[in-house]
Amino acid sequence: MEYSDKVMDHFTNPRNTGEIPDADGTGTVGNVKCGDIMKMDLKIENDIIKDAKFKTFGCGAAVATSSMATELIKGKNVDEAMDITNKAVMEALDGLPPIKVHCSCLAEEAIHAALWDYSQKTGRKIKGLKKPVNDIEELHLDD
Amino acid sequence: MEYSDKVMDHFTNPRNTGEIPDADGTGTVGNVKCGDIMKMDLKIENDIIKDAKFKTFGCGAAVATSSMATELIKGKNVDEAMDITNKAVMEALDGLPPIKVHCSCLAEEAIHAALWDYSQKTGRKIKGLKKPVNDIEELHLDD
Amino acid sequence: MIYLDNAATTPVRPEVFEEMKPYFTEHFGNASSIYSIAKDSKKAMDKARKQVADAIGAKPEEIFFTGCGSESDNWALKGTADALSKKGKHIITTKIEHHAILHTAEFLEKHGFEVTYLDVDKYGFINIEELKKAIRDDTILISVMFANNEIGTIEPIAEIGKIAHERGILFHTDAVQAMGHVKIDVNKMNIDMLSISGHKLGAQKGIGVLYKRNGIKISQLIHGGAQEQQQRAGTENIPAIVGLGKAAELAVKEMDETNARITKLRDKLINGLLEKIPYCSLNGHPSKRLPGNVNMSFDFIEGESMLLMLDMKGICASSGSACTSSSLDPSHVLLAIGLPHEKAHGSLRFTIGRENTEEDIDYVIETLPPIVEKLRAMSPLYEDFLKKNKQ
Amino acid sequence: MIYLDNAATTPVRPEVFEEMKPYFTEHFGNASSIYSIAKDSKKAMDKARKQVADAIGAKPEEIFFTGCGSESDNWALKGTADALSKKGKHIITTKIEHHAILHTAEFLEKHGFEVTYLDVDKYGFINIEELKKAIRDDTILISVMFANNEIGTIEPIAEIGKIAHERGILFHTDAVQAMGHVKIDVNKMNIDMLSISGHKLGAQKGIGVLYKRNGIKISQLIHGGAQEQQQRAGTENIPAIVGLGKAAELAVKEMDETNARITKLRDKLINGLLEKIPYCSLNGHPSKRLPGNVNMSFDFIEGESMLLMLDMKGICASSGSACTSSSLDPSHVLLAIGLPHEKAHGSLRFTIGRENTEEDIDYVIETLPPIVEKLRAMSPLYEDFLKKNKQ
Ligand SMILES: Cc1ncc(COP(=O)(O)O)c(C=O)c1O
Ligand SMILES: Cc1ncc(COP(=O)(O)O)c(C=O)c1O
Repeated sequence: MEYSDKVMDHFTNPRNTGEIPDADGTGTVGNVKCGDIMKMDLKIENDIIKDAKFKTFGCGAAVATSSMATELIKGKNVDEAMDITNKAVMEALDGLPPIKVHCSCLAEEAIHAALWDYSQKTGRKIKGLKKPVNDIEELHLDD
Repeated sequence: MEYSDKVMDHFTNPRNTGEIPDADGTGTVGNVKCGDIMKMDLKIENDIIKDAKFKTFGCGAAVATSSMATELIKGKNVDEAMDITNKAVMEALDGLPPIKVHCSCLAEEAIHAALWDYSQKTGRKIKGLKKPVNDIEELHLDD
Repeated sequence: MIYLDNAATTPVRPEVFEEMKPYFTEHFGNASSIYSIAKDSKKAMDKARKQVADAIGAKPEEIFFTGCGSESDNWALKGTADALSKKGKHIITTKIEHHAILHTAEFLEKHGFEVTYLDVDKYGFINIEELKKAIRDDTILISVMFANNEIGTIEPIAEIGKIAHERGILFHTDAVQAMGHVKIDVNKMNIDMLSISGHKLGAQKGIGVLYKRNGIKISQLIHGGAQEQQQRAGTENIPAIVGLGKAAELAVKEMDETNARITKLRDKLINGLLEKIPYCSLNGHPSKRLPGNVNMSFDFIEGESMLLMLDMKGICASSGSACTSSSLDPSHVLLAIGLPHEKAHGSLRFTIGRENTEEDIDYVIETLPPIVEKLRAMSPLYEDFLKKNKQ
Repeated sequence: MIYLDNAATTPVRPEVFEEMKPYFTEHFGNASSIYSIAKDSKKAMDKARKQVADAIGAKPEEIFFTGCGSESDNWALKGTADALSKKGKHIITTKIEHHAILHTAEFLEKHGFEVTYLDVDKYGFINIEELKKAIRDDTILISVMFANNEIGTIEPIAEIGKIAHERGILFHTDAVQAMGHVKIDVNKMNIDMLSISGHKLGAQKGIGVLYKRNGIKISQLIHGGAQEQQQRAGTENIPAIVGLGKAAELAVKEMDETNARITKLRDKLINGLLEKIPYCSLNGHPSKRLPGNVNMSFDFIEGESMLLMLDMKGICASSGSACTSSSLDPSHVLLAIGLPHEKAHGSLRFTIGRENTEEDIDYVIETLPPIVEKLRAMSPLYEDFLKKNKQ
């Protein structure tokens, strides 16, 4: 496994872990079968993403992409947040090993899920945002 | 190839190589396809094998078995010569590697071929001796 | 650096490397040649063959050197299938085999063979009654691994061998993980074929053995020259063979002592972690497991993350998470013993070797709990669990 | 000790062994693991893969490490046959291939494939027109060796590759003897698959390579773990791989210089023996042969006898006589170039390597004639010949 220094940095010192109790948007994506679950909370004021926090169950890349995604999203307005694609996250991390690319997709999905939640709650339409297929209401663990 | 010291001795210093110009019995066995040809000359006086000489085209074991066979046969009478079987030659050489056993058979056949020739020429019947299938009148080389 | 991944591979033992050294640059003769320097190679190889044979109660001519443990497994299965396909096309194996068996079995399925993959219980044991039921008139081979590479479970090999032989069926066992760590007697255990890999017991990578009982004829896998009694072609890898012979001899000679020591370390590690870390559990059987194997699941967190953090603290281990496989599924072995996916993803394997000390174990017991804690603090699963527990 | 059997095997070059050494006991990590010590292994392997790729003009991802040259040959043939059997069941090869090809082809014949074995001329060359004629609509593979291991003949590989590609047929070449001695460019020569064996060029025994052009899909031979891009299972033999990389690099770097020197020694030996010994002849082509290969027939006498006597004088060579094979037939290669049996039995092969000197050659030229004389003196064939000549 060849992780870039950036990935290792964000894995070792993940930014913005935790929860936002009064989050304006929250999304959880992934599934336990594949071993990755990301939950993202957003605090949004005046259309600006003031804060973002995540919790992630997953590998080093999953943690690092979550961390980077929250860093990238903070300070953006809601529409700009849509620019934070999996590609953008990957580039910001100086790349990912091929079999870890799906983690960056998950980070994008987590953003979308949180924005969708915000959009549902506030009625604020976000261009290009679709209902995320992967959003999970509850963590469906195997028993 | 694990040859015994005896085999190596008889290969390095083969006894009784050469021809007997006025041989009383001569036999040549083997074939070039298999890479072994043995020619054996016997000098027989009063039913006693006074001298034996050989020429051999073949591997180390072929040379050593020819050499040992001539040693064993000298001094024997014609009937006793039939006791010099491939097994006797092999034992006298402290054994042969499995894939070389056929060389000792060739030595036995060479003895039989020479004795058959003697028997044909003199009318002396030799108990247990059959016309050797392998005797070759002329060396049939591939062209 | 604390190396606790001895089931993945071991260093070549210094004593073993010493034995190997002359055969690289000096006594390099091709063992098939007739000149005298080749005899050195031949003799060294004969000695190694005997050392390996002695280690498992076999005869030297029943030992065939191969290019790795995977090749031995492939040969046993494909060779038997090809040789006995007229007799039958049914093979029995288990769900917890190494991929060298499983993927080979799947290949054979594509070529008209039927394979029964036996289930295992929560410890990883096959069920003998199920095995008996699975046997059909056209069953040509039973292949059950001696000890599992992930959870260390030691299967009831002698019993399986007995059943196979009562029914006139060939019995192969992948002993790659067992060799050198568990007593093996191919005769008492009714084993017809057995796979070994050098690098799991202090010999080189890229050398394996297939033990094949006298009289058993299977098709060749590697055709060519007349090496290995004309049954496995390829110029013999003398240094690696010499090393494997030595390693096998040493392993068996030292087995009782080494196992006693390593078992103690293993149990100390298991108990230390169970004690210090909540929500974790042992995978595999508490005692019927390889002396050096520790496999545990840590709830709510994922294996690779733990590995990376352990690595930063100088500890090498491995996990049953899917992180390095291109399928995203976690270990098929952990799923087969009934673990839910998230527990399978959250597993770690520590495999203790000859060189590990009690200090190593203490260090792991001390180092892992804060790692687990840190990862749980950022786990949505743990958050969820805590919330539900509060309710 | 004068070693003149470098086509059988070579010593590991000291420079190569030096590179290998750290990977036995120190950097022993399993290349598939995620912790940092495994990265050493991974990096070393990547470097070696590139070294091998560069040596033949390939890309690193087209290099697959195997357990020996024979495995590479088996994989190329069986893997292609299995993958393309729906497309066709006809394979073309030659009568002078190594047994790793021939016996594999025979195995495939038993499994429903048809194989055309091309004849060769007196030098060992295949006939291009015959090749063209042999191609059928259901031909899936052409496998022609790059250079012959017995008589050193170098086949017109680029031309064969061109024809294969014009007809859309895969082209494999066994380059075990050519690698490091002849310039190879897989692209210019239209080679799709190519076999290499480490121990023929100063690396370890038990390591091989199959070069496989990007995009070509053949079935796996060794199933199991995900190593080698999931196409060849088995824990990677890092030290041997590192050594092969180094050996390949060195061989190519030094090729011009080494070949010039060795070719001179070769021609000196050929001419010296032809001059000194009556009734002997060169086998193979005088110039289109491997730089180090000398193969000659000595009439009226047999190869093993010569070898034993050479060995006593400290010279290691080999022969095409049947002495060590369990069939009693002499070399199939010598028969294929039209030698009568007794000449085939009476052949010697000297293969000159990097370490041989002019003194070695002088010594052979001096030592062999009396041996030939001694053996002829006791040969019934020579006696017969002399008698007939007198008449
Ligand atoms: C032409 C050729 N092909 C294949 C092989 C087989 O190589 P290995 O001994 O590494 O299996 C050899 C040498 O033995 C050879 O000379
Ligand atoms: C149980 C088992 N079988 C087979 C193998 C394959 O051995 P090798 O890597 O030598 O091919 C391994 C190890 O990788 C193993 O643990």
